[in-house]
Amino acid sequence: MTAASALPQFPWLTLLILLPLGGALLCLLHHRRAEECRWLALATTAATLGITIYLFVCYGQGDSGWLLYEDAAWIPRYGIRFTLGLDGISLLLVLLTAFLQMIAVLMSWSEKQHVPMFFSLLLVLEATLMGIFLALDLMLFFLFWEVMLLPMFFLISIWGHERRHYAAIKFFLYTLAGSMVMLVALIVLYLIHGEQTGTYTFALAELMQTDLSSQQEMLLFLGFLLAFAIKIPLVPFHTWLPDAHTEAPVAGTIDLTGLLLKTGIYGLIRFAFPLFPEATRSFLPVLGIVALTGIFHAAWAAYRQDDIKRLFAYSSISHVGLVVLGLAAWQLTAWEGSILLMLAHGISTGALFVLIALIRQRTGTRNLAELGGLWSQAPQMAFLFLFFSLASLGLPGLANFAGEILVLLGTFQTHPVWAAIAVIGVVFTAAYMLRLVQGVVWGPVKGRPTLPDLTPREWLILLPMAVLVLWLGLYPEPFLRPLHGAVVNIMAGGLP
Amino acid sequence: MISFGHALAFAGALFVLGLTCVLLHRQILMILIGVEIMLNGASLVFVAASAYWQQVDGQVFALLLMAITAAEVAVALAMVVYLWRRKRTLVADEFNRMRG
Amino acid sequence: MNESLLFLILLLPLFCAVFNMLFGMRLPRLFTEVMAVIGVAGAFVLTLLFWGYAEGDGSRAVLFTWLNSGTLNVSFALNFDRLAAPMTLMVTGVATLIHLYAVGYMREEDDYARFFSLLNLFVFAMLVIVLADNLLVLFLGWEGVGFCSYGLIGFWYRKLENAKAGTKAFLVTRVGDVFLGIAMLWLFALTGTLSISAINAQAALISPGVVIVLSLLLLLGACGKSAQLPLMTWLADAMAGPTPVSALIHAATMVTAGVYLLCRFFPLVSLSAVAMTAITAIGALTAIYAASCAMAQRDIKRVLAYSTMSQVGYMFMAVGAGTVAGAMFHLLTHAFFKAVLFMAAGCIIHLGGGENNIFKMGGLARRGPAELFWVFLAGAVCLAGLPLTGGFFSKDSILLALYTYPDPVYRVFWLIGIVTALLTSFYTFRLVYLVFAGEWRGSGHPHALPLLMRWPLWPLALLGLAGGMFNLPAFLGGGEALHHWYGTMAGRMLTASHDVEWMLAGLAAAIAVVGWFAAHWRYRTYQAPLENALSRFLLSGWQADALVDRFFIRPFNAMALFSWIGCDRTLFDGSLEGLARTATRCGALLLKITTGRLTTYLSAFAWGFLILLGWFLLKLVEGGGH
Amino acid sequence: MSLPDLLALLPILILVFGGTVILMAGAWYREPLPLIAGGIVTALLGAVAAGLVQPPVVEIAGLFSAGAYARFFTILWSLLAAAGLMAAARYIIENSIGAGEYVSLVLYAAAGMALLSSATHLLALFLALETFTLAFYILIACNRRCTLAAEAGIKYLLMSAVSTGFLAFGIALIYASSGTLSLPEAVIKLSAATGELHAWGLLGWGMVLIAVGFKISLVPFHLWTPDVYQGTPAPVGGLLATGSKGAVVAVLVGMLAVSGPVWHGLTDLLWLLAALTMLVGAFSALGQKNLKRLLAYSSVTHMGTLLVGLLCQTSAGLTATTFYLVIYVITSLGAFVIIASLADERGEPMEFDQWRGLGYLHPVRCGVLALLLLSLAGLPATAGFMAKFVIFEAALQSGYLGLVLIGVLSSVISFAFYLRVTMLLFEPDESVCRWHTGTASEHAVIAVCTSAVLLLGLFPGILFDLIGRILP
Repeated sequence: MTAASALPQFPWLTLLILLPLGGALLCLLHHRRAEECRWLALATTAATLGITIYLFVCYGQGDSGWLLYEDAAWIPRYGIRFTLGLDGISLLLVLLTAFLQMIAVLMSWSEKQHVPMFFSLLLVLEATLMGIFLALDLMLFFLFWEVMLLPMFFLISIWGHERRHYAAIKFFLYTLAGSMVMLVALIVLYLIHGEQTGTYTFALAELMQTDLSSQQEMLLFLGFLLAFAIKIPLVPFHTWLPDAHTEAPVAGTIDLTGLLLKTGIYGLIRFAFPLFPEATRSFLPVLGIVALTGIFHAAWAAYRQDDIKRLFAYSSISHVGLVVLGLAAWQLTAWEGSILLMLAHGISTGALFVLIALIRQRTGTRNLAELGGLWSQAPQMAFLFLFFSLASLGLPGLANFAGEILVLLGTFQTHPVWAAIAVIGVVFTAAYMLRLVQGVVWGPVKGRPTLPDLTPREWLILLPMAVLVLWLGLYPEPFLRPLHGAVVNIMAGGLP
Repeated sequence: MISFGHALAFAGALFVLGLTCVLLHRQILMILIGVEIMLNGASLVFVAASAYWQQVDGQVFALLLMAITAAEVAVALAMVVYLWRRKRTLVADEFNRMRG
Repeated sequence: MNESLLFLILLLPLFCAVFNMLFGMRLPRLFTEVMAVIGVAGAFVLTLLFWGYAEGDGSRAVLFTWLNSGTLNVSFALNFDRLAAPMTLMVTGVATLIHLYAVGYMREEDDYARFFSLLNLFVFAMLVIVLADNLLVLFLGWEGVGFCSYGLIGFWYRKLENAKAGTKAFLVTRVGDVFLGIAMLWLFALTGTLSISAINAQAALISPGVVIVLSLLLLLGACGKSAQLPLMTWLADAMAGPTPVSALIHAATMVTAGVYLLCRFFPLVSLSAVAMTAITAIGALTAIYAASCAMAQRDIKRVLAYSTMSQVGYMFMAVGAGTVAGAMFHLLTHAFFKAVLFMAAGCIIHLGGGENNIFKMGGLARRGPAELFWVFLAGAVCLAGLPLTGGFFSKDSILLALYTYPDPVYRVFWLIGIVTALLTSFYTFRLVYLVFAGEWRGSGHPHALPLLMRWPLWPLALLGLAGGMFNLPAFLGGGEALHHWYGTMAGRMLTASHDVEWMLAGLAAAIAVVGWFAAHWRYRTYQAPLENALSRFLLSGWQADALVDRFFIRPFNAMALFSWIGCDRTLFDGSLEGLARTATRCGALLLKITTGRLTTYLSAFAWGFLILLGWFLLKLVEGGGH
Repeated sequence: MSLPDLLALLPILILVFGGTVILMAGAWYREPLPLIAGGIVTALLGAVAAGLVQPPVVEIAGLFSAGAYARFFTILWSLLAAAGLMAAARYIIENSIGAGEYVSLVLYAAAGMALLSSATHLLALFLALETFTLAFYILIACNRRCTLAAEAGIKYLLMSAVSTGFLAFGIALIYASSGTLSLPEAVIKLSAATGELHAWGLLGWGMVLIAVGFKISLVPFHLWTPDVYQGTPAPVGGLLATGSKGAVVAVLVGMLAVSGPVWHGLTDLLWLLAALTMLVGAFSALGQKNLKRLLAYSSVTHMGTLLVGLLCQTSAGLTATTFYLVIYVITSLGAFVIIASLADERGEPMEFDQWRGLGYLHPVRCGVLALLLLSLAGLPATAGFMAKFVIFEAALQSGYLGLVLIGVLSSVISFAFYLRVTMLLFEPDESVCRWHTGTASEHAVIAVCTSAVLLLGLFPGILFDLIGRILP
């Protein structure tokens, strides 16, 4: 594993983590002046986005190997090092994080309750997410993995809606239980590696060299998989997601769908698969079938939802099921499709949640029965709602379709039956999305005849997302290029 | 000469007696007396052991044990007086305002 | 002009659609309407200009790479060849006339920007299907068309039934798209490419069994879009949309996309006899089914919708009988006279003040403008297939193809074709008599017809009547121009002895006349709609909707409820909350031990001592053991 | 007691004589502040002495060791005493408790703890243990106005009297079976001896274990903990929760460090105790409605985890236990001092509905309390996680997978009830009333504790090297 470049270059990655943390600290210090906190948070997220775009522009050529690599000793006694690495996959996810975080800040502009604390928590969340997508030392990854839960927990429990306490505690404990099991598996792996090679370290590269008996490897793999399965979420472990979604404030929901689900999948790609190659190979069929049931189960459950936020929670589970199906197919196109779909889903569902929040602010309700006739009340908002619903429906030419078709084409090469069944899933997705659109946009006007349409600030939020959805749908090439090198390496079991 | 086993058995019996006295009685004073008996049992074992091993450590320990027991009793009785003045009762179970 | 300008045909309607969508409401109404018409007329003119490029094996134009991952490398590519050119011409031509008509029809509508942008977007999507070079771009057009029809059917969204009809259309076509999607995935897995010409070239290499399944998948995909059995329930309800929409989408263009798809993949499909018979069977069954339903309809647009379904069934039979030229010939002529019929129906509804029920019309020949009657009659005559009309020649060539097909079973399909022709002419003239003959049975007084709603009908009516010239059969001295135009892609050459051809032509003509007389005998004097079980059965389209509801929608609802309440709420959540409850309950149990009384604490001490003694004795025994 | 011995005992002598001087001064000079200040200075002086003075001789009269290990803990306990006094300053003044007695008792307790940590002889162990227990008897019930304190006092007194009985009898049996009172030899003899004497020795160690079990509140003997913590005033509670438990664990770690893995006979009993303690502590804390009782049960769980560390008997295990101990001491002290700083004439905020929504009136302290509680639970980036990780790593190394899984379960449950408290703090509630703003000294102690928790959470290397050096 060669360091990207000999001369110590500017520590971009550490900056990516420390900048939001610094912003969070400043927000806390300015707790007197709420207005200032807003601008401070916006400035921090904008700066972070700027950096990620710069990294994307000058490192996005898809050459394999670490695009950026930073390493420093942290706790030498236990071989824990502060190592950060950026490759194609994490570059895209970091970009998505920075973008969605800025949207989250913009969306919480009108937040009145304890503003400094809110924005500092958001920025801490951004820092931890960056940490997860960049960490290469397993202990550093675990640290960011658990600390990520805290800001989200507070966001849900303090600024959430009616059943926020239940949802917050359920979210935290469910994910924590999984990650604790992962911690035990992590330590056992660390000890086995230490006994075999004498060097006790948590570095991903070394730990991949430990040769484990098949039974050991499967157990450890299941330990890791449990934590990631709860986070993704795969079907039996997904019941925390709808509650967390419906009760979280809009900024929290955007982060939850757009980013926290992706950390689970990223964990699978970066840590679970490379560390336990044989166990992964033998487990792929199970993963595929679980993903398939996830797609259908979530789509069917979504069809019966009345609360539109809960409906989108189930829709996220269904989309993520398709992503995991792509991974389970273990095929180059399917993998690149999965990662592209992750990106597309993050943006399209994020935009839809923004719109739901706007609708809730104006009509005061999220219940499908009380909504209707939005097109005549607020045509611009209705148009965008239709646009993003079509995107998440998988209409060709929009973001999700590009990802989905790549996943399906790739999966068909190795598992034709899975791909065929997944295509049938598309009909159910269409079923609940159209029911939603019909309930919200079309139909006779319920409630006030006209609603205040989108304000310039809201346009500033939604327009870039619409442009991105179109760009990803029609010309995803610049986003696929960084993936070519990274995906080939991971699937070959090595490390870039 | 009393064999070491007999001394131990006797001290053990003394200890168990003290323990039962502690467990059965309601009054704080009786519990304290029970504790004293247990401590005496312990010092008896010390003396017997020091005789058996022909060392003076056991006896030193027994003496210090008496000193410690005295100190403890002093503080305990002070506490008993303090409690009597406050609650006019010495039944141990009266003091159950903190529970759960 | 080089090939890449071909994209202009596509981009012009797209640009106008986006322009209307964004600035439609802010600009004066005329500007939007003009932009809309220019968008489509421009495409029409460009197609004419580029006609030369279609000769030979056509010309390909590539814009930029769309998806490039691993072995997959798909780009936005167009293929303007001999099959695509006439189709593009028809689509853009008919669309231009319908746009003009729509300007007049949607005079009072205030939400016109959305209408015209969606209409333009539809034409763009249809052109993408027609001109697509690879399956992915075709799929883009395919779903785009589905969305536009969803948007346009549910255009008057304030009435929830319209929105529901739109959703139903989108969902049923989506079911069809699933089959097309699976076929696409399979083809890519087999041939490693998505380009249609490459697939057709490698078609021979694919094993016969796979070819059959692939063709059936393509057939089901086509059925979804062309409203053939078993995915036909959405077309009747699609009439909820404005009439120009019905005219353009559900008569001329979208419903024929399925036929076009099969013609595009004809080299692949024609390899398997089983698939060909299946296509013919589906076409025949749908034709007879739709014709029978059309006889009992009361709404003028539903009659025409079922008639479209039946005529598209004919086109499927043509493809099944191996003659692409025959199918395309009927497709083109049908597009003209069905568009005329729909537009005329629009005028009739307009005159009747929005009344659709043909039993509440009548006597329009005298009440309305005379030319409306003649135009409608022209369309009706073509539809019924009276001799020398465009419809007659195109339908006759299909019947000839069925008759002369080597496989004996095609005679059965031929017979069904003849019976359907009879029913067709009957319901067509039933329509004519009920609407135009007798006295005005409706309420309200006739509105004046704006010029734009009358003028565009004539060109199409004439084209419908003179449609036969495109592909005049040999025995009448015709040059079969269309067949030669398609060349290799035209499919089987219909060779039959002259007397067989004369016999068939005579039979067809006789049937058309018989159908006319039957309608004349039945509807000369106004007869109230007969209310018996058969008519109700036919009216509801053989209870198709009820069947779909009982076998698909109700089980799906139950399944959805089970997966939400059953699995999520009780199973997963239940087990979690059960776990939490047991934890708190045994926590409370433990708290009962700390009773606050000192004696219990001391007894706990004693229990600890007992455990130690017990363990100690165990150790002693164990110690003594070894 | 030659001069070198005295020099070796210098820090403890400073504490004891300082305490006595302040006690005497207290009789004439009633003004509390100077006395408390004197007490703090003495404690700090003791810590400095322990730190700087290099004792010429390592062993003091065979009773105590003055090695690096003992000096480390002497520094820790004297700093703890200083912090305890700073935290108790306002409490003493407002409740008019005899400043002289309070300060001297705290200093004696500190001296007792330091002696216990450095004890290498059973007699020294017994004496040191008794000194600070006696000091705590009085400290717990020193506030005459508070009835709960008296109840807590009597409960603690009687329970520890019984445990002293067990301890004495245990040591007697050990002496009887091994003939020696020196700690390392007694332990080695335990594993070496066979036959009947071995049996008595085993029973002796078992009874010592019971006494230790009482002191660090292992499960069957933990029932006193919630009542005593609830009853005692927060400053004393801080000392009791950290000091008395810490010293006992320190002596066990010191003993094991010298003698090496020796507890073969007792391991399965210890395994049962550790598992039971962790689980019962966690489950009973779930249903709690009072913060101090919750802290008591959580300290029971932490002692269970410490026992897991002790059970490993490897150098990694001992380092882990020491690290965990230091972190636990700092975090618990911080938590109790925060409660003390909020106390006012209405007493201390204990019930959950007194805490609801307090985060908005006292944002900084409640934020810090939330951080400390989450560190107790084991949230990464705080020292608590590193401590738990190190213990789990040591336990897994010596193969106690079962215990680690129970540890994981108990830490998940502990997250549950800690989260409920943190959520409570920041739940908007109108009816909440403002508590005391706290004095500068309390804020200082809180600041030190929090920064230590965060610093050791992010850079635990510092403490690891220190422990590496002091453990033989």
